[in-house]
Amino acid sequence: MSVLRPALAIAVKDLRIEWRHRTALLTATVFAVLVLLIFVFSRDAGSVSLATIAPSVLWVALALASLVALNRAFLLEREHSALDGILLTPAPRAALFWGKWLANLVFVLVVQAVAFPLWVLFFNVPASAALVLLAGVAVLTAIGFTAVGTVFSAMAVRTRFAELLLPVLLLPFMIPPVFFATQFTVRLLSDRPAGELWGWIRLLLLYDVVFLMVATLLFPVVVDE
Amino acid sequence: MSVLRPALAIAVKDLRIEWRHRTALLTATVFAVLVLLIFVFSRDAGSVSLATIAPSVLWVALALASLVALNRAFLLEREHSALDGILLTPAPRAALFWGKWLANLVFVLVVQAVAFPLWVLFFNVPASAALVLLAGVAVLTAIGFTAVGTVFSAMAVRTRFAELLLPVLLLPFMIPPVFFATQFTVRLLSDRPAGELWGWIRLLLLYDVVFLMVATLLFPVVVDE
Amino acid sequence: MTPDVAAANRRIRRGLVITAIGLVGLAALYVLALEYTPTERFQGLAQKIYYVHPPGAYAMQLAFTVVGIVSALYLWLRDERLDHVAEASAEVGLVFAVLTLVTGPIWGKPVWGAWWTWDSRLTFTLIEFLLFAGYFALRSAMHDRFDRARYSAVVGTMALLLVPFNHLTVYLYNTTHPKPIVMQTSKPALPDEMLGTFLVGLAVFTVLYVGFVMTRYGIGVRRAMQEAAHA
Amino acid sequence: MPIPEPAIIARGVHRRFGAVAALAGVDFEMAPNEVVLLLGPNGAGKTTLLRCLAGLIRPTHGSVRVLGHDLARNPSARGALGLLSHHAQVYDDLTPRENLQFAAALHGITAPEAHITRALAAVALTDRADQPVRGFSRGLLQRLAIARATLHDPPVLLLDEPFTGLDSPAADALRTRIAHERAAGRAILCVTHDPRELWDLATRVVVLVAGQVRLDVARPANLDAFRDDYARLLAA
Amino acid sequence: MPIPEPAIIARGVHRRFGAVAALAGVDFEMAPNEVVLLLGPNGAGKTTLLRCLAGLIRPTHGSVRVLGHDLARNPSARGALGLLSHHAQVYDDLTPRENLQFAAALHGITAPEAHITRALAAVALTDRADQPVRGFSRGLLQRLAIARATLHDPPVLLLDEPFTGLDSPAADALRTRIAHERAAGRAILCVTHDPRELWDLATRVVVLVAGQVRLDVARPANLDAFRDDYARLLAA
Ligand code: HEM
Ligand SMILES: Nc1ncnc2c1ncn2[C@@H]1O[C@H](COP(=O)(O)OP(=O)(O)OP(=O)(O)O)[C@@H](O)[C@H]1O
Ligand SMILES: Nc1ncnc2c1ncn2[C@@H]1O[C@H](COP(=O)(O)OP(=O)(O)OP(=O)(O)O)[C@@H](O)[C@H]1O
Ligand SMILES: [Mg+2]
Ligand SMILES: [Mg+2]
Repeated sequence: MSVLRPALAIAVKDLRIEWRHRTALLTATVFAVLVLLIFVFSRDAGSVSLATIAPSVLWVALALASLVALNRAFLLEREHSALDGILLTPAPRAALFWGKWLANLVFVLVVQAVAFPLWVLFFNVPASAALVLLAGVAVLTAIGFTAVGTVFSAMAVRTRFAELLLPVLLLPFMIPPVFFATQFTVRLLSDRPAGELWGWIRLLLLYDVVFLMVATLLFPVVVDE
Repeated sequence: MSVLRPALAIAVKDLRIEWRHRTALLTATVFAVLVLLIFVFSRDAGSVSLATIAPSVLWVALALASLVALNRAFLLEREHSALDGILLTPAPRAALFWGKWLANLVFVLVVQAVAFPLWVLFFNVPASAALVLLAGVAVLTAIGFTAVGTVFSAMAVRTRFAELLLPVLLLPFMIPPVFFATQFTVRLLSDRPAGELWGWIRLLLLYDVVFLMVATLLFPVVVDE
Repeated sequence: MTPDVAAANRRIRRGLVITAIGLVGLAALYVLALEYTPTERFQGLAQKIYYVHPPGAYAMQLAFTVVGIVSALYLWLRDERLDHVAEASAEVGLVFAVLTLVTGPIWGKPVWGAWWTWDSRLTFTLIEFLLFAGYFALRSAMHDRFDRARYSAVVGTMALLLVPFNHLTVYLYNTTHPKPIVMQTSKPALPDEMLGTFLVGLAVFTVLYVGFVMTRYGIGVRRAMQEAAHA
Repeated sequence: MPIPEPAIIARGVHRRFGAVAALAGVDFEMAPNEVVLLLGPNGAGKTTLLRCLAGLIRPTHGSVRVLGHDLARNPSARGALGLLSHHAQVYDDLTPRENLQFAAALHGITAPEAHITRALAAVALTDRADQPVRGFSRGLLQRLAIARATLHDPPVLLLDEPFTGLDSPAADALRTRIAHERAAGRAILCVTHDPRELWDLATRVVVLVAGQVRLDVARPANLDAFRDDYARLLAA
Repeated sequence: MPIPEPAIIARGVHRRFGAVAALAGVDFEMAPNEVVLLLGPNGAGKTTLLRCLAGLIRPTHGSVRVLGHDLARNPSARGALGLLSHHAQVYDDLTPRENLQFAAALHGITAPEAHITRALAAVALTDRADQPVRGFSRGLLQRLAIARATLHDPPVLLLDEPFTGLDSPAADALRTRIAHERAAGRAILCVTHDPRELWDLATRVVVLVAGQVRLDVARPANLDAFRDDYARLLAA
């Protein structure tokens, strides 16, 4: 049986459910914004200027928000053990991964699409062409996060601690991309030569490629017994 | 029927379930540490010194960890709708609140007890008597967080995606105490006169008193339909 | 007692023997370090930690690498023994990680005047440590033996692949930590006695690692056997 | 028929969920020592009625009383009632014994141990009493739910499809149990889709259709005759 | 009795959960156009056996085949099987129609609409077809589960207590459905605690006790006689 059709069916199903009451979407976005805010407030205005923490805040906020978003992915497969329903069909396991991953990616991108401009606003980042590049980097991180996250959330959901376990498993995997992205951002905002920037993008790309491949390979092991 | 006995029964039950496999506790603490880490890596070592972000990081990390901790509180009432089982007994609603709150407080305090020393270690905070004061402040914040959080997690659990909804409800309420605590910390570490510190503690106390009262009053409304 | 359980017990005993040898070696190492190795000029006695601390770090690396490889193999061969090895090695690795993370700061305080620096190797250990803390959280959360084996194998494999990225991260994140001396291509800058003692340290910790893992492996197998026999 | 000192009263009970009117004016009374079979098609409102009576949800209009109390407003009187619902209301991570100990504490049962041991024996869970509930089979879970719901010997029992998933020995045990409760003058309201399960013990039969009581009669003598009438009633 | 081209084969199937041996050496075969009643006390391993056959869990030892395939290893053959489990396997936030559309897509059913409409009508859910499943009553959910499990008309059907929560019209409809499937030469394995539910349609009765097959006979003529034997078997 082809992979594409069931994969799309799964992604569409996820997004449709999400769209129906947007709980998770709303939550993840508000969450991102609140994290931005909590930083603004929890910093010592005297000694720390907004500009200096802006990059960190952006990436921590986006990382944590993606965490929230990914939690959702397999929770909705849990009620009435709907996942069994999928596993009982001839749809290939790869389709399940690609479908879930696609839905997660879209989801995280939407959250980013809201959070990113707000970050620009709150931290009055000079609006410039550079921001487009930054948005591109955000997409790269999202791809990596969701690839790993899709595998882990499929595991975590089988336990009673899904919402606790997922962050703990996923965060260590988020550190490298977050670091690369921050370094990139810092250099971008203090407009360094393109050469310096490119290096960090390459690292992000490498990360994405590696973990997309690994995730695709390992996912079937997780869902099939 | 007395409040104390059922309240204790509920708290003991919660803690016993947690203790059975310490997964939740373990993950919550690891989560706190990982949040500390992701900050360190998302900062630009060049422009931002660790000392400057140390206070913010501490309180954001503790806030997020409490969030995770609170999530589990009512999740375990959901499977087999055990909450109905409690509501069907003559145990007063207040007992349910106090029991849940107590369990949550203990849980959060344990997490803090691990995360706090690590923060001192990682951020090279000069070990001094001041730290005892800081620990005291941490307890104050925990009291406030858990009071509000207990009410909200009771609400959230009635919805799908409780684990996603809770953060959105709770984070706004976390901003004031986090703000007070950070301001306190900053002044404490740059050892300002006690007078300046005391003001922030008073605010925290005020917050705790107000929200403990409000929570106790509103909780029955939440659980009873 | 089923033959398997007997075999497991035998393995445990063998593991304990090797561990004992390792411990003797450790004692010897310290005699060597304190008696026959010159005290480092600037650091004084603090530098003696040098003979447990880097080896500890090395043993941790070894342990977690083994977990990764064994996990990958499990996914391929689906042999339950591999899962027991992974579990054992991960647990032992955590112990050595703690050793490094404890001795490191103890050393750091006198040498750098700070308990902790965000030096690459320190941080790397810390991340690995947390990664495997998560690995154990997952293990403890799984109820079905087979699911547990499969899931932890997946995490173990992915952790192995994360290692290079973590290395990149922590190294790019500017380092204040002394560059490795022993690993340098040029002739080691250490006096030969120090180097000698250092290498003995590595050997001793390798033996300890093997001993621990064997013992823990035996225990794990026996537990599984008894669980099976129970029903 | 006017009933002396009713155990349950429902007057003009309406309950809607969004667009759906689950209950559309239910009037219903029952006395102690009655065993009422509550029948009705899927979605008729049986479970909703039970949840209203138990005070877990409030009627949109109308009033409910259990032994004279509105349990939604007056929690302290809830000890008078036991509800066996579609859900087991237990914790997967605790053992049956621990679950019952917890329930006992909330019900303020003093010296519960002997009591609990008896309750576990009554549902033949003694040998599983100290294994965590997680992974229990459906029937084992249902047995635990029965023990949990009846632990405090309430004078009023609401049973929602209590025979679900029970094997025949367990089902027989439950019937005997209900016979005793009835003899002890308890009021028992039992939802079922198969009247055969409890026909001989029932004193009355009530049929709920589309949120309204369509039939409320003393238990007919002839089961088969009744089943034909019932089928015709639903067909209409 | 040797059976031509069996639909299901289980050979020496063991399955253990931690300390519990749910299945302890099950040998079982069934041919197409058989309707087998699978009986057994709570915790006997019936659900576990069905899940093993469906390839949702793997036996600790032993092998299972459905139409010659081990479904755990060979997902592409899973279309041959329909499993109605204790859980509905649907999404609360979708309507019944959407749930079936999703299932149809995964089964690769082409032009599913007419098919789905028929499936919904078969379980009398047409009027609820476009309301979200959240808040469905137990019986309504069970009907949807039936439609979901049989949507792709699999040649092999595993039904785990399929009559749970169904009102009498729905139960009759299910029986008629099973009669048709049987006529169409499908293999049907049905777990139940009340043999009356499907006695007339059954061709064989298998009793599982403590994870082993204790009885495997052609369906006896006399139900009551059998129930006595069965009771005696369990008592032993
Ligand atoms: C966890 C906190 C750690 C602290 C506080 C720490 C501290 C130190 C100190 C003070 C030295 C002596 C440097 C000198 O010779 O002046 C040292 C050496 C060394 N450390 Fe660490 N360390 C830590 C973790 C690690 C880790 C995780 C590794 C390995 C992955 C490591 C590997 C080494 C090695 C190989 C040496 C010897 C090479 C040299 O002398 O430069 N350390 N460490
Ligand atoms: N929480 C809810 N949200 C929305 N609708 C609900 C909810 N609970 C019940 N309903 C609707 O109310 C009606 C009655 O439901 P109820 O569960 O009382 O039926 P029932 O008689 O118990 O049916 P069954 O025999 O299938 O258990 C149904 O149409 C159901 O869909
Ligand atoms: N996931 C699991 N974890 C632990 N034990 C399990 C699990 N699933 C089943 N068991 C155990 O295996 C045995 C068989 O369970 P199963 O559900 O197959 O019984 P069953 O015959 O379906 O019972 P019922 O008639 O009550 O549905 C039971 O003792 C049960 O506790
Ligand atoms: Mg119902
Ligand atoms: Mg079953």
